[in-house]
Amino acid sequence: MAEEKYNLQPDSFEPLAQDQDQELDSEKIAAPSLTFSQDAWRRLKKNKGALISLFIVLIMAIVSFGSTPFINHSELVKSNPEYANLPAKIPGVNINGLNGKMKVSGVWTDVYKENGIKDNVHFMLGTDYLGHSLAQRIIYGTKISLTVAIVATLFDLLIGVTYGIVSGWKGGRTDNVMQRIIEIISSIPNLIIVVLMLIIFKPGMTSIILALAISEWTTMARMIRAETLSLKTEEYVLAARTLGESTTKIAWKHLVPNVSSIIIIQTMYTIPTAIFFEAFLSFIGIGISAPQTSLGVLLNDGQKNFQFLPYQMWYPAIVLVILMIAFNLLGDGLRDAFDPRTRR
Amino acid sequence: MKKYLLKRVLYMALTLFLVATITFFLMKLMPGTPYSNQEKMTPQQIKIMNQQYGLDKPIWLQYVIYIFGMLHGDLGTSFQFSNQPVSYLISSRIGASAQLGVQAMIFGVVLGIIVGSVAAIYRNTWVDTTATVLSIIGKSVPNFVLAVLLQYYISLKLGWFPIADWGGFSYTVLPTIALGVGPLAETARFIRTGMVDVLNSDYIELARAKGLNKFGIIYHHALRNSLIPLVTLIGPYTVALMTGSMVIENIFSIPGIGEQYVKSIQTNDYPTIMGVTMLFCFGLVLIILFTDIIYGIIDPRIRLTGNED
Amino acid sequence: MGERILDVNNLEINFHTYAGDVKAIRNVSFHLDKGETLAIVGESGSGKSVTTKSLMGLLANNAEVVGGSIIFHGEDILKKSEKQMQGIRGKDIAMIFQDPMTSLDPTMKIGRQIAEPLMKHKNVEKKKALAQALEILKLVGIDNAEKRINEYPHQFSGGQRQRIVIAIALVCYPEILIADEPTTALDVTIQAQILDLMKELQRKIETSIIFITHDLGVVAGMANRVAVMYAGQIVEYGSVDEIFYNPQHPYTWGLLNSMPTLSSTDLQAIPGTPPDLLDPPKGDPFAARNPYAMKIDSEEKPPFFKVSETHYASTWLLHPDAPKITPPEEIVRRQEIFKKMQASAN
Amino acid sequence: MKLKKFATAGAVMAVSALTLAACGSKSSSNDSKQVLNWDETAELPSMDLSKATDVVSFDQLNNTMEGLYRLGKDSKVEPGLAKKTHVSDDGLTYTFDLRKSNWSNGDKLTAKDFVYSWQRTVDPKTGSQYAYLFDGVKNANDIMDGKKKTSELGIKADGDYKLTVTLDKKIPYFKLLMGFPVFFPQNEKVVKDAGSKYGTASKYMVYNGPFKLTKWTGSNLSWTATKNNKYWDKKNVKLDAINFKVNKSNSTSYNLYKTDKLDGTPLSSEQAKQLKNDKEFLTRSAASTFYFQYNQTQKRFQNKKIRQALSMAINRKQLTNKVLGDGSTVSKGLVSKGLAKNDGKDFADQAYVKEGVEYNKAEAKKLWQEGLKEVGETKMDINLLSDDTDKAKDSTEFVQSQIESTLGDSVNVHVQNVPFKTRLTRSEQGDFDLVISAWGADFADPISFLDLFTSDNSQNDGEWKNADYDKLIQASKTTDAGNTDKRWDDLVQAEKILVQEQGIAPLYQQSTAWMVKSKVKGIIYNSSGASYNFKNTYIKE
Repeated sequence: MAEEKYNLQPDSFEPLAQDQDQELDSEKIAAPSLTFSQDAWRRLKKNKGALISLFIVLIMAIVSFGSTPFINHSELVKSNPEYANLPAKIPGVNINGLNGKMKVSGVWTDVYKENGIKDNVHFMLGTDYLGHSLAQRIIYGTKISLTVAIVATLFDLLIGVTYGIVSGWKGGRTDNVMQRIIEIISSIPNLIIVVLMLIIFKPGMTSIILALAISEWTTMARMIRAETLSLKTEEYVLAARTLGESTTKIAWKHLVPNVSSIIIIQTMYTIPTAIFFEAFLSFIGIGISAPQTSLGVLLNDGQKNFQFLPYQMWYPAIVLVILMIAFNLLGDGLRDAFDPRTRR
Repeated sequence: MKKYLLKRVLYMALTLFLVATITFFLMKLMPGTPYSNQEKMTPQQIKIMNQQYGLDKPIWLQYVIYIFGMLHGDLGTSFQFSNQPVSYLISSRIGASAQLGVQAMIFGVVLGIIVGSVAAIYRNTWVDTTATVLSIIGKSVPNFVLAVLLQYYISLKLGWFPIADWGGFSYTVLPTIALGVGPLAETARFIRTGMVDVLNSDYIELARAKGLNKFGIIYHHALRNSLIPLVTLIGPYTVALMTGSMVIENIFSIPGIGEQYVKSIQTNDYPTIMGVTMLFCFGLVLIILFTDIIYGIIDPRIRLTGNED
Repeated sequence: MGERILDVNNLEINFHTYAGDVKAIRNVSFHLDKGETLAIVGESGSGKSVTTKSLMGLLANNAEVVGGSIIFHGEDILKKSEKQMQGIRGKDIAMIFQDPMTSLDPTMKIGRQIAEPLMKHKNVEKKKALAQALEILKLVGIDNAEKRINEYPHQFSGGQRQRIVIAIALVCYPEILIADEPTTALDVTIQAQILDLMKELQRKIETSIIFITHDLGVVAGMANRVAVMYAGQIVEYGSVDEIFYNPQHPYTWGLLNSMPTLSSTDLQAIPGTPPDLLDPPKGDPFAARNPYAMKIDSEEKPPFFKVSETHYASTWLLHPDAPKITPPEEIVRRQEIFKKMQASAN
Repeated sequence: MKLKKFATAGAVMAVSALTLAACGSKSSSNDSKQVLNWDETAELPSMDLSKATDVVSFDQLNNTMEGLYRLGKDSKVEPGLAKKTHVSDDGLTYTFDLRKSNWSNGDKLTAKDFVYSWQRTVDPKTGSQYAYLFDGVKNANDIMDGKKKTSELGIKADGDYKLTVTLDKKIPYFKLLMGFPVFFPQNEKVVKDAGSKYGTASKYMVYNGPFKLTKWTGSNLSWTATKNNKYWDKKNVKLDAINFKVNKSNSTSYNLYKTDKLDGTPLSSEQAKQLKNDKEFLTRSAASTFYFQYNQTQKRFQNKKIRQALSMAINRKQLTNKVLGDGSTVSKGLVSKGLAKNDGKDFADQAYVKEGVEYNKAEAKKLWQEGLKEVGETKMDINLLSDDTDKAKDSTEFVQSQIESTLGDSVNVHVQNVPFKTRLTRSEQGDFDLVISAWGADFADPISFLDLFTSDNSQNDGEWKNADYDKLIQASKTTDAGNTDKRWDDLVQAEKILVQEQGIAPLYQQSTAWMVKSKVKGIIYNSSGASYNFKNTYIKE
């Protein structure tokens, strides 16, 4: 190799000072150490889509549940048929479609004027067939949809997680029998379980929640079981067992925290499924009953009049789709955050 | 293999038997008789009718008769359609549903594979983002909303396809799309994730090291490996299609099973509800068995237990 | 040795990451002669695999070759298109991967996997390719090859799978075989078998081997020459004897020190961790871990100092002005052996 | 008939289109094929006239079969197979001279076909749910009860073309009944050959009416009625074919209508509201009334003031105009308007009791509070039972809203929308507080409605009991049966009592809104019984 010009100083070949040496030698770890959930949160924060989704879900939840004192039973049953089927009219906005005008047989017509409605009456998203404010209905419907989905999912969790942990933990014969039971249950289309239950019970929120919970828990149970099986052989669990901790305590202290990521992710995917299912049930006519409403009911009402009152379907559809997308993205984000391997 | 099959078929039979039993007794709990005008009929008429429908017998005997009848393919007589055996109602309508289901499945899966693969191959580019967003939207729009939109915009406004009714391929296009978009979105997401994993695997690296071109790698190695797990989704898809058919057939006036099921729910036609329930269950159980076998055949790593050859 | 078939000059490779450019390979040069085995040794992350992947044109998407050339048969591989590279990969330059458990396509019969390069490069039809695959399968020592050629990877043990991977690499009789830690994932007993197999095959099909390992112990029996890599750079290279018995670079000392030998009982690890290549130190990258570090080490990158015709090392310790230091005990012992060897050779 | 599907139950008559029909139709037919594309909202479940129970079946039977008479415009009796009718002085024996005619398979249609058909229907083994209409025909009830043989039914064939019917008691509306499909003839040979398959598909059927069915497989969603060339009056049948299509979604059928795939489609409430100014829009008012039944086995509903308050709380006008919007009108009473007239006076007008059906918020509140005190309650939870159709859901939602907002916090209404048959079963079992029931007349006589609320009638689900009412109904059937005016008065008085006492609370008379292409002329439409008659329908571009 060619000797190049180097800036050699007389003291260049002095040994490095010990402290300097020490400093160079020390391992530099840039990031502070994080717990598992902190780490997941950090990763989630990097995923913009998921973060926005989380934000949207929170906003929707806050708005819809926060509306409870304002949109109560007596508000819901109030009908104003004289205000029926008005399009959106937002004060100060003069865009066709949002200013009280609607296309009636191809011509933009001021529906408010036509129906002789006073100028100071505004409905942000228009009204439905009984003159309810559609905005109010959508907010309330979102609340009901979310309630149905969340409560159903919680039941789902309760059954699924318990079943999965018991099955995986006990193993052997118990596991075998429990797995066969799951196999049989999941061979019955869940729709059929739901429909049969709704035929028998009075239609309404409780029945839908129960029906959903009963038909949806098997996936959760399966995943939890698989995870429990692998956790069971982990050293810290073995250690806890040898130390003579009770099974319930082990399950609570070691298993549940470790399956929590699966639970959270699965929850994020179950909620939209439940919302969807509720919408579907409303379509075939066994959904939520009046005066309550849900996104599904609104959509179903809306689609019947799509030719004439397209906004009655579009608005709830947009809300539903945004909610679904948010939950899906959030679910994806959480999955990636909890399990960085899947992130590409 | 034989032993495995036998075991599976036994479980299948057990499942169906349980479902039949549960459904039967649930239906017996329900109010209502086959006669909508019962109040106007004389006791004698009702007695004779009950005899004809076998409703005069004790419930356990009715149950036994039902189960045995079912073994012979006899699902009883519809309450809603006088003198029509449920099996006939089902057989006369299953064709349309099956065709629609198969078409939607093919449409969804094939297109889903293409979209998913493209997204995986061009991952983290705009192609991938677009595909991902589209498939999430596809998953998020209820199929009945989609059906209404398609019917209104594609058929009524553009006149490209018939609005409703059944007969000829053109009638199936929109219902197929409406039904197939769910599976499409699901497949695309599934394939993308799977393919990304596969593309990052060592054996793809080895394939590249062999000097294979991109097409050869995707076709011979990546696709095959990411497709195999897709088989497990066929079961859930079947369920989704069954569910979907109920609303889609309704909107497009298609004489199918799903439409029949909704109708029988609305008219308390219990024999038909039971019949279709059993059919759905049977279909699903069969599909699950079928996919398990297929899975064993196409994935060399899985060998069905008891395989001697 | 024979003619020179590969010449790597001043190779520089960066990885673009969200945090910035990782300078994975910095100014790496080496060459390969026909029939010889060159071992590249270094810790994980030192850039061995990246170097070899650049030879194959298999760098990841976010990698960029910023400088240098790889001359193969008088042409610069780096300038070749993907299409041209496909013609070279597997045919002229083949590669054996680290983990035989995951390198084989689980859903394809192994016969087909072996035959694939033949069909691709030699336009051999499937039947004939499979026949040749069978031959090579026998060659790598798979028993009952006729039957097993139709089996799937999961039906083979780890050692057998690595034999199959080797078969795939050799089926086109490549000029260069790159073996990327081919024995790391295997049991020690199997390791020896595989190494023997490689030596034997090298003799049979006259291929050159670039042998990548972090395990100096493996190198002794395999390689003709050794290059030691550290932090994306080659810090010392020379013949096997020179590296083993007359090492000059403190890092090589460290490596040798941490290797079990018959005579030494206590193994010494090299303290510290390699530097962050996002922002490599200005001077000698090893300085931070070097007990013999001098002031200049933190300021200037050392040039290669020639030890012999074939032996170079990049450390300021070899500078004439550098103070004389005493290497670790083990190294002194080795250097004494080296002196004896040289004496007897003369 | 119990109203199964709000949309399809009959109606009085098409306002615009059909006036031309009966008269000058000859000039109309042009060269193009006369094909009508018509929407049905439900499958055709049976073509066995002994077993049919629903409007779709009756409509199809009415157009493919024919009895002694045919019901024309305004339920006027038009000639059918009876060429001449002779009624005995006591009104208990009818002798019909039949015209020569054939079945669609070429068989001769004789008086025996009537005998066979009637006997088959009343035979308890057949399980006819409409056999009760034979009540009054000699021995019919005993035969249905299994006490007498079918051959003892009061119908005899005298040769091929003479038919004698004997009655147990006078039936003032007997001729109207003969226009209802249950009384049509059946071809014994065909019935026996087909066995249990009779009436389950077009291939197992023969017809003697203006049209014959093809392409009906028993469960499909489209079928065709083609002109029957063996029909005796075929020269007056203009249409070559009617294509029926079942569409369960109103928006689908409207889309089809817009693209000319359908010539007529029923509309949902919302569609009707939007299209009410369209020139092809029309409403068809049915002889069917929707009303509250109070469960009067419960003490609280035995209180008249409670019942009145609930009834007065409902703004029926808003319900019909703004909520239903399909042309339905506020009921004047139980018997629908336009069903029956005497001396040019409509029954509904004569029996009108204003306070029984009016909306009076203040009075409702007052009565409610008084009623609450009387029954000793402070707050009521009321389950409102109804069907699960769209219109029923809209109505119940509105009714709930009206009751709660008018009567205030002291009432809570819970809506229960259930399938039709479930609603019937629960009504029958008394498993309800308040139910919205509907009844459509089987034939154009007030008794078809008023019969329901006698104390022992099984349709009287609320179990309202009133001795005077029972007496008046009884008188109309017995002592006053022969005296048209007296009978009329009895019935008017009965209804007044019913509404005054709020045995039930009539809500509205149902209408169906339709879009029918203006080129379609001459559809005959009746508010009761089998409503559609396409015999004289034609297309004029």
